[in-house]
Amino acid sequence: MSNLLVLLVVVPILAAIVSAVGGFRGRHDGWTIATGALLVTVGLSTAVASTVSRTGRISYAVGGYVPPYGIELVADSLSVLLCVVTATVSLGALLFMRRESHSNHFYTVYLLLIAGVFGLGITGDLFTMYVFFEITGLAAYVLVASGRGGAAIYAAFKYLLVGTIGATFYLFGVGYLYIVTGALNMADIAGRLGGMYGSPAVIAAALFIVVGLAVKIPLFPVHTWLPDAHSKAPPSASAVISALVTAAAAYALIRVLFDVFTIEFLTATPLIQTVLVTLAAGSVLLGTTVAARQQSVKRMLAYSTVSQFGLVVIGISIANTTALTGSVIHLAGHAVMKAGLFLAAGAIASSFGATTVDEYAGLGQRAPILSAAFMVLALAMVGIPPGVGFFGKWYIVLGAVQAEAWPVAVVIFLSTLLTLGYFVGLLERIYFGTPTVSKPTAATDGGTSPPQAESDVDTWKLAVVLVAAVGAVGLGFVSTPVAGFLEPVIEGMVR
Amino acid sequence: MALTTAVVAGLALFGLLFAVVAVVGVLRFPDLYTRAHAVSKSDTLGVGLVLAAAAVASGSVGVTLKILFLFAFMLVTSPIAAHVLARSASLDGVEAWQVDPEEREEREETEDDQ
Amino acid sequence: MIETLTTRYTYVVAVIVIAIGLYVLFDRNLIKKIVGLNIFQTGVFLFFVTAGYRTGGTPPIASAGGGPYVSPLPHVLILTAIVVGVSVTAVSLGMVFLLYETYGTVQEDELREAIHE
Amino acid sequence: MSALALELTLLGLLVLTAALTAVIRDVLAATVVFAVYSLVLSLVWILLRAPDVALTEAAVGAGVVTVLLVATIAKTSRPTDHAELSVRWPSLAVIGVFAVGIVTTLPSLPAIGDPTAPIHQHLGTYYLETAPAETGVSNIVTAILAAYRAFDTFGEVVVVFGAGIGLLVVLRQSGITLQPTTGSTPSTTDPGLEPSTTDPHGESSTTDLGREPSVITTTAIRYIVPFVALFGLYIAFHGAKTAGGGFQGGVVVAASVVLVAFGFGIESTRRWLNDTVLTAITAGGVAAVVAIGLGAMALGGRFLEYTVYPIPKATTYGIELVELGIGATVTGIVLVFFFALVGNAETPPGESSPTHTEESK
Repeated sequence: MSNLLVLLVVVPILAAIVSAVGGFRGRHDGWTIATGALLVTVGLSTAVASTVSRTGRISYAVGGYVPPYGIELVADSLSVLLCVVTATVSLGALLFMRRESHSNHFYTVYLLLIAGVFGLGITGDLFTMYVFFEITGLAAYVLVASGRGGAAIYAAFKYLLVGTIGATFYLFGVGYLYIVTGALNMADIAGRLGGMYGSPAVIAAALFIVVGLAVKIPLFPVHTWLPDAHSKAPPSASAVISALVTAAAAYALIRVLFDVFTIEFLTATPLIQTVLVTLAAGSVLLGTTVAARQQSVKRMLAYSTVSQFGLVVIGISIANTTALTGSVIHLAGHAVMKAGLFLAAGAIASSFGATTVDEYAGLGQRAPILSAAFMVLALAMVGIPPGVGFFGKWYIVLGAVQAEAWPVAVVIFLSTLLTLGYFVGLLERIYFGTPTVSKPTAATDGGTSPPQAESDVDTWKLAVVLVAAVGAVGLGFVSTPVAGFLEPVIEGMVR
Repeated sequence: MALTTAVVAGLALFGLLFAVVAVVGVLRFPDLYTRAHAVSKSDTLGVGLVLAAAAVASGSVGVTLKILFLFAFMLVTSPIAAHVLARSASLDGVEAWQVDPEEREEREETEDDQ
Repeated sequence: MIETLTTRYTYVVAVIVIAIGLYVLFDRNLIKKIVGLNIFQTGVFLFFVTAGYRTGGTPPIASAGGGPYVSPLPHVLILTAIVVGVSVTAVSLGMVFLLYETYGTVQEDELREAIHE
Repeated sequence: MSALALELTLLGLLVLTAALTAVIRDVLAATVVFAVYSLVLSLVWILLRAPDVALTEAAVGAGVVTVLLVATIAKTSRPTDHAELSVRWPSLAVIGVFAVGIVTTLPSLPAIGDPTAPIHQHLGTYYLETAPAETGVSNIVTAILAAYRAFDTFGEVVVVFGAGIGLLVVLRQSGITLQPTTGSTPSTTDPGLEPSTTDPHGESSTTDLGREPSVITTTAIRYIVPFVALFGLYIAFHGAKTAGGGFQGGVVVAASVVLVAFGFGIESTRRWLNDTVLTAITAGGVAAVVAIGLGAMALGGRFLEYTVYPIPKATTYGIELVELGIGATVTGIVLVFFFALVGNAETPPGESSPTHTEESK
């Protein structure tokens, strides 16, 4: 039964190869191959989810070599949640691209990115995690570079440099752990780290891994690559990268901190938690303040990713059950909401040529359904119930209050207010703003004069954005059972 | 036993001498062609001697055979490499260095003044 | 301090190489940044393989009575990491080439100005 | 005693070449010094008893990276600022403090070479004792690479494959594809590389300066290439017994094809090695690894579980086949790197041949 686990990674890779061969032969069937593969992965991830919910943690020894001598793939409720979210969000972004013309090679890289995120989700070996970080990273750099214009290339180049430095720091930390314990399997290392919590080498390993992952998530102050990378990439690429790649990095941070170093190490060395809290608080405050001042909507969404993941890492650093559950739920909920927001912004940009806050003026009349979906997603992101954003933040604040971390609770409250500020400002512009009459008809990217009525918006794009909006609210209702589903694993991590 | 180490050391040192000569050549010579000429000398002979030293040091026939093949390969490729380098440079218009007549007179005058 | 130098000098060299790699990463020229990235990575690789070394050890190729072997696992990890590093370098060089074709420069400051126009 | 002296000189040389690369302003000179750095590093790997890593470093680190770097420098400008060497002290100070911080953690690590270190206990001893018997392969590094940790290697081949395709996606914007540029688009002016031949049957892939490749080079290459290719295949095939394997072998075989491109011109080589061959090699390699993995699953085993196959010594053959798949992919992708970066990019705007360095008279 647990064979499905490795298929989660192998199926997208196989589809990537088929699409690449098609690409070399000049065929343009990449989209259909990718959709087929992702439909299979949706099925696979739900099947694995049902098995995990029935039988708990699955372990799969690749190649038949019993871990720790072979590589072990692991699926517990945490990784399954990431896999299900990855499958659905990536399928949604793919359907969004139905009308756009991309080469087969583009879909090959897209599929490799998804395979990388799946790999990160199910690996139980620290070095395999490095390899899948490189697969995800490489695919993300290329997707950003496939955006239009030279600025996208430069953004991708900066992202490549910083991302590779982060991955190499992570490898350096894994090297320290390997030298001190002689093991690479996560559970194996955790078992052997027992007595060495005080040794400088283990603390250095933790710091390097935290720095490496902080670059990948990203956290303040190493987040500067994100706004350009996410705003310059094509809409469905920035949706997938902003939603999934960041979520996978935060998932990896949880997995390493709690499954490898374990809670005993975190309580023994408070330095790690203080470093994490300061970086995360910095991300939250900086993310929200800078996002409020952004003119381009995509850059505003990119900065909001930085602040939302600051919240997630705050939940991780508080490290009690409620806060950690909140982080995981927010990590998954953010993926759906942020992907929906980026796709909506992409649809608005391609159909109405509107990319800046001012150009969104009066969009409510011209595109009622699209703006309604954008509003639902924005309010969910701010944390208005019943959106899933509310439940994630609520659990994190509750955890902060339980842990009497008052400054952290204040930071969260402040950031929610600021987020409310700039999103409501945008919504007010959409519904009550008056479109500047002498709107230059030269649409920015590709569209002739921007069509006034909504009927010209691509049906696929509209449908996907609507599903994302419904999903953001639907997930809100389902978040309490999801918290129950996660409870045993998180309880095990944090006790 | 001391004899082989002496032979090995001798061969290696002699090979090293060629390498040093090549470096001096690269530093002293004025233009690309003379430098390429200097380096290719060390490639063939200098490396050959060091390889011979390695063969003697290893003592086993198998290794010596491999080293002979390696030397033959080096003997073919490094002069060709120098040729390709020089040829593409000349086609690219890198002029060779000459002592033009006026400069020679100036130099003679400066020598008279000292 | 002296004790570290005598028994762990290769680790110190690895850290120096990592520091030099990081330093070169701040260079203005994009291609030198990529060279710096490679140096930075090789510093970490040196760290791994040195850890696997064993005094008097022989290469991990099993032969009858082959004596104490060096630990083979770091070699496997670094083999993979080197080839991953080269793949990322090739993609980054493709980007540098494109940036030159669009903006005509490979200096970061000139590039930034050109992009802002 | 002399081994320590050799080790210290090599490590000193390593730091020296790295420092030189850092301070030299001229990017081409820095790249040359970086190539020397890679060669010294592969010597250090040999000293640390890591022949596989040394081979990879020499073939991939010094070979492919240096060729790609020089090709990119040839295609872009070389800023000729006058300062020979320059050091930025503030960033050096910051990084210096960071380095000292790391060095302070070194004492808590076991001493180098200490046999009782944890790295030699747990996994180290297990692989050394059981690998030859269980996998029937004497090169334990290849055994771990292609059997115990085959999933890492599978992920790693996917990275190489993704990089090749990714480079094509990135370069697609400037019209660079792998299709041979038939017709009159001028191929690149690569002063360093041999010009391409003018085709006898009239199709004038106009070479850069209409240069004829010298007969010396073409004949020499005609004799060398078979040996280089054979040597590459030897490394790939014999990876199970001696140092070597798919990656290293693949790069050497790719180098032999690059030699042909140098000798007989890039355009004609690409026409001979057109897309179908290139796709077959790259996709074929990765597909072979996936097929072996899925085949094992079809027979009831796990992904890449060789023992499930009903043939005798299944693991040994499995390892060798996976190594061959890797070799094929690496060969194909290195050629994609070469043709995409060095091959048919148009002449860069502005200077006609950018890398003229006036020889000071």
